[in-house]
Amino acid sequence: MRRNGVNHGKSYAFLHAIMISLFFLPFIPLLAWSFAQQWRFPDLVPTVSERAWLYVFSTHSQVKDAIFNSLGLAAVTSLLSQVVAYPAARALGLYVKRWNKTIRLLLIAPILIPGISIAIGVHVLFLHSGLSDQWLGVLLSHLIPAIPYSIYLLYGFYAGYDIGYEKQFRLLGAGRLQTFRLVELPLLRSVLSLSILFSFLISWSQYLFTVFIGGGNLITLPMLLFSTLSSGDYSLMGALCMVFVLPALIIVIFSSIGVKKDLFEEKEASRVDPIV
Amino acid sequence: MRKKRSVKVILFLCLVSLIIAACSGKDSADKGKAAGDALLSGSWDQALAEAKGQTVNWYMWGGSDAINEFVDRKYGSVLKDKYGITLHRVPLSDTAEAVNKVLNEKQAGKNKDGSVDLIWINGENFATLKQADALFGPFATKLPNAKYVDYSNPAVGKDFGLDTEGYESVWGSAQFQFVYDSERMKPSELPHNYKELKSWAEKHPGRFTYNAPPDFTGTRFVKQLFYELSGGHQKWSKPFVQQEFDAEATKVWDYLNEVKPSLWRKGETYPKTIAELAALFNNNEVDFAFTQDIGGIATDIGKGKLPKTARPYVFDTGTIGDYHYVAIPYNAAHKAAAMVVANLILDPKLQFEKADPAKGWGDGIGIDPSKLEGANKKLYNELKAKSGETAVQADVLLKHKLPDLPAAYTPALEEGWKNLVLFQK
Amino acid sequence: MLTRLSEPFLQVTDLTYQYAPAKSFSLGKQSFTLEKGKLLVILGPSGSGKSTLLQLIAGLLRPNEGEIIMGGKPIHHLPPEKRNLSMIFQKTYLLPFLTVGANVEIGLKLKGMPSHKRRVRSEEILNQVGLTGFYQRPLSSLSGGQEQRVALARSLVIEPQLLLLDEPFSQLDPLLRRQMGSWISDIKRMWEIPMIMVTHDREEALALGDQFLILRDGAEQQSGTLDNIYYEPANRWTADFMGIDNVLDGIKKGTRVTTFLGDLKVHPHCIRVPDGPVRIVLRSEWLQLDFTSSIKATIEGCSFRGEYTEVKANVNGESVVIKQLGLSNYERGMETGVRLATSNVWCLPKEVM
Amino acid sequence: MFYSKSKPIRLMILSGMLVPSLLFVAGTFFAGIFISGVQSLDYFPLIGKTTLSFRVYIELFHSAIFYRSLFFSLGISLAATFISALIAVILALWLRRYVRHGRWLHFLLQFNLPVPHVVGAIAILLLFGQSGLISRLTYWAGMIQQPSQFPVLVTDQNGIGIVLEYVWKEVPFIAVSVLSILKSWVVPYEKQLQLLGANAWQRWKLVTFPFMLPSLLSSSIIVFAYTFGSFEVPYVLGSISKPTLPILAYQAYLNPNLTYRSEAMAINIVITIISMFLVIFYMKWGEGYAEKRR
Repeated sequence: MRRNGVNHGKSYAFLHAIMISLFFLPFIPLLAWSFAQQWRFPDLVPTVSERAWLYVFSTHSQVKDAIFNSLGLAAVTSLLSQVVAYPAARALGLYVKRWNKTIRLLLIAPILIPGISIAIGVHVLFLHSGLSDQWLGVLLSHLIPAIPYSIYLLYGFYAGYDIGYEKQFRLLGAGRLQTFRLVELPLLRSVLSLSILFSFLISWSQYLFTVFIGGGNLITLPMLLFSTLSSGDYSLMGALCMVFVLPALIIVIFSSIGVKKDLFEEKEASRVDPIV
Repeated sequence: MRKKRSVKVILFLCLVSLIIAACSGKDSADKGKAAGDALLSGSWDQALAEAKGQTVNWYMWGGSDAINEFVDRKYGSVLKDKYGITLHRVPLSDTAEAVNKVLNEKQAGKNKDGSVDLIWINGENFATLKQADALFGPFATKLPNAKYVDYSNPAVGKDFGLDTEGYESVWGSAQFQFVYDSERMKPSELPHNYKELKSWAEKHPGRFTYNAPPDFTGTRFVKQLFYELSGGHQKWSKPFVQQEFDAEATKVWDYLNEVKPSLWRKGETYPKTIAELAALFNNNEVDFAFTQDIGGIATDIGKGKLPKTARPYVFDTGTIGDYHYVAIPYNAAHKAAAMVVANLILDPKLQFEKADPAKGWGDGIGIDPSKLEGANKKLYNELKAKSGETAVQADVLLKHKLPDLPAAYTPALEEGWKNLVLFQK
Repeated sequence: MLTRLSEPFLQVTDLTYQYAPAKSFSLGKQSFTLEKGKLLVILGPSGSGKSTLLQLIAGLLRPNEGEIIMGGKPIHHLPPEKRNLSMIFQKTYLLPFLTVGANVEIGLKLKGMPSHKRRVRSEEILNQVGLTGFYQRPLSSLSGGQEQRVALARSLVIEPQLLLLDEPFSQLDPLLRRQMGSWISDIKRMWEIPMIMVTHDREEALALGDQFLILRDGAEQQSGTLDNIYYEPANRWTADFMGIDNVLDGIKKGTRVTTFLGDLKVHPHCIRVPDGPVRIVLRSEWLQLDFTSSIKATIEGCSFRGEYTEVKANVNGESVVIKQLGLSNYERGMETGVRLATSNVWCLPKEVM
Repeated sequence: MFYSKSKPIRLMILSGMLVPSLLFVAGTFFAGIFISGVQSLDYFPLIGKTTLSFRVYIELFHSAIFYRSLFFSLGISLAATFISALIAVILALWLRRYVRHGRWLHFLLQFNLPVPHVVGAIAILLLFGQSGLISRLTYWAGMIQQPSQFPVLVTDQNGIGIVLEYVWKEVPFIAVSVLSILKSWVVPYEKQLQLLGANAWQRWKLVTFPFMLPSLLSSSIIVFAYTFGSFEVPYVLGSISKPTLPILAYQAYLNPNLTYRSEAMAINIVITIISMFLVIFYMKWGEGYAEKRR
């Protein structure tokens, strides 16, 4: 470990260059296309037009509805999954000793089972129970990966949680609710917000479930993106992609300035993403 | 603490819920049918009154933003302002998805309040639904604007050889055309049948490809080849016979496999959609694209999806043209409103706007010009005069128009192509 | 609250607790009483059930049987927050996102006291624990000892009727530990709060306790005053646990007992022990090296322990441990003598060993 | 939480905490898989099939296309996981030197974690396609004259485009989880070893690698499971002549011909079984280590 190496400056800059090109480069064509009128092969720069963006914001397009649907679904999904996941995670992390691992395996399995297998099976199930094509059905289907994910994150917190804080506060005269509000919630905050954000993102980027269960009645942003994909309108695709990554962008910025503790820094780091 | 019992209880509850979930929901009620019958026998005004305030879920292929925009903007606002109907367009990447959905609902016994109100449909998808008894109707001739349509013309009254019997109402017409770039190629160099196309492709390796079936135009490209190699469309207007089909189809597979090494990417893969093909053409990766728009390609040129010098043309051996329709599923929740939409889109003025590349997307009209009178007639003549070099002359198109194959051939060709061309090493 | 003097402030009767069957441990019937202004120390090795007992009193565990009466009222059915007691844990459990002041006054806040009054009370109590002017400080600026004092202040500010301490200082270094011990003594004296403290540290226990309860595997071994447990171990295990180094064989006859150290007088409380072979327990500080003594000994080794020297000597073929104040250095094999510095010895019947 | 309650009541509360989520997962997820399983055995009462048979599986296990898709999917996942893990470890080792001034680097590293895969796939398409941005740059650099001369990197036969997207997306994920271990656990052990005279390689072999292995393993299992089952990425970036297993299931399920339905369900069950193994591996290795460490 050469903490004070002489050539730090150079390799540091090099590292920067690599990381920037690795992680930002792919967004350049997306952004450029969103402002393109025509962009044929050898041209490095497109003829500029704001047509795609005008369409995105026009009152006739479905984009606005899709954004609202996606936002609404994602918000309700992320809140509901906390409501269901919180008690389960707490029980598993603090109280349930016997069968703990088996129960966790059952609860966490939907994270690692591919969406396509779940979506097809659940679609048939919902067809039979009349939940398909319903807002409720789509919501439930989004909860299928979101709840296990939240349990997974929150369980991680409770497995390392010192319940002494709660005991101490009960003895200082706090009731159950007061203990929750004054002690548990503030300690849980960073993990909880991570769980809220990521279950939001799970729902936000969900395509298969929405398309199968919703059957097209409920149009969300990913559905628009896929149908634009087949229409070959790259400009609109670029604009929709930019709209689509916006929450992700906000979250990352929020996480790197807003929260005192880095969202990804601790143990939770290994518990983020790939479902999204 | 004793957890064992609680765990057992939990697992038991889960099992129960599983069984309940698996068994529930087979209730079927046939009340929807009665309401539909009333709609068919009642007057149009009654239908209009019932439709008011309803939302129509129109499932349609969403692969063209020009179409999407026209539907949302034009139909959407007229429906809202004039009839109080909200149009909800549901984009699909394949119409089969909507067909699937209706069949799924029928299987699950959801016989009313279905989610699909209207489908943009034709060919084998219509055949599938009609044969499954999953369509509402006959409603087409009940529409006031049906007076502009000539259902006695077999090209309109029959869809892929199957009698529509009023279970679908016409919307427009289309015909397959090739698109080339007049800057890259002189008209004299163009191939005019599949035989010439093959030798052209072999002379220009990597410069030709077609979008993969089951994408609509891709299938159509293969069907035309099938006609040419089997000696014409006349002998195929009868019901599907496997042996006869197989005997002739072999030639198609041979042709396509022989031309494969000369195709773009050596035929290892194909563009998935007609839009992808257009993008390849636009980037000068291939020299041909396809279009279906009778009114020409001006719309796509205007959007920058095709070069300004792109021109359409047809093979001397002819290309397949047909009508496309809208149909209402038997369990549609908003049949009245769906009928209003089906009627509205037949309105001559809107038909002409749709056919105008500047306003619509150059789709062929679905109504019969000879049935038009007065102002409408005049508008039609104006439209006819408009078409420039970005469109093939209407009489040329008509002269080279071939009927489509009966519906049963489509899956056979698509399956055959997948197994014997695509996956063939 | 006025209680009749004859009735003790805290009365615990027949308290039992059974953990889940998988764990074999259970706390047997426990009973004791505690007067106002006294400190009861519950001593025992880890796993002896002392923490369980404390948690039962605190209300963090629900007893299977038995009752707890505090100030004349039964409290064993109440949730912890209704028992009007306070507890200090090993860890301080101060909330890291609050200031010192906010941490201290949180109990008052829970009771609904207005904020200006809270502040006055908290500053007052911070003064008393020697943390004047810390009200606004962030928690991260505190040292370990200061944190422990903040925790103490937080528990005291709600004026509990009983203060429970669960190995409160075990995470501190020895010097701070001693200091905190004297804080506790002062508070007990000034506030007259009865306290129950759990510890496995003998020295701390003996320094602070007024009353003692020694537990082993969930069962009471001995209870009583300082004198009781210091001089009069109830059995061999307690003797070991209390750090009695020398256990010698002897033959008791009446008020005398014969050992290799000679013929000794039996402690008056031990007269009831039947005659015959017994064990003599002898604290190492009651033995002294003395050249002039008639009991001859040979030095086997010695080591200096900071304040005293622990000497091992051989007397008549048996090993004994002797504590000598100050630093002394004896050669191995040196011949010397041993003198007994007590007039009588405590003996235990052989079968209880 | 419920100190003053008696045992039966506590048991009830505890069940109440667990039952909603278990019921939900059982009622949706497991019920869905159950139905897939039943339908894959050719059980369709609605169209009159009420006998169970392994017909579909037998057909499936004799289909060359199925095997090709299966091995293609497994190959893509394996390649994506391995390359991502490798790059991530190198990146993490490199990054740990800059822990002190690493705020901006961390921001960069986290940037694409929450970006949806579809967007990544489209971006790769527009970047690495034969007429994509990079191809255009090489044209201007005079290296190629027309798009077909640019190497085929997307919708290719070997799934390079798909792997590229996965690597782009998963490298930061693995790197972040490895980095958190490298920063917190390893340093004192490495110093200890250095004092014992171990050189850089020995330190890596004896301390650094074993320490990061559990978190590397668990995040790699997650990556493998995700890449194996992902539908969106191969849908955008895959060649139509080389479908992955999920794409095959999707196409079969969407076929209006119901005979394909049971095929879709059977593929589904194959995917589920393979993934279930991954879940078990994860619980066994990934989590086990994490708990021991705690």
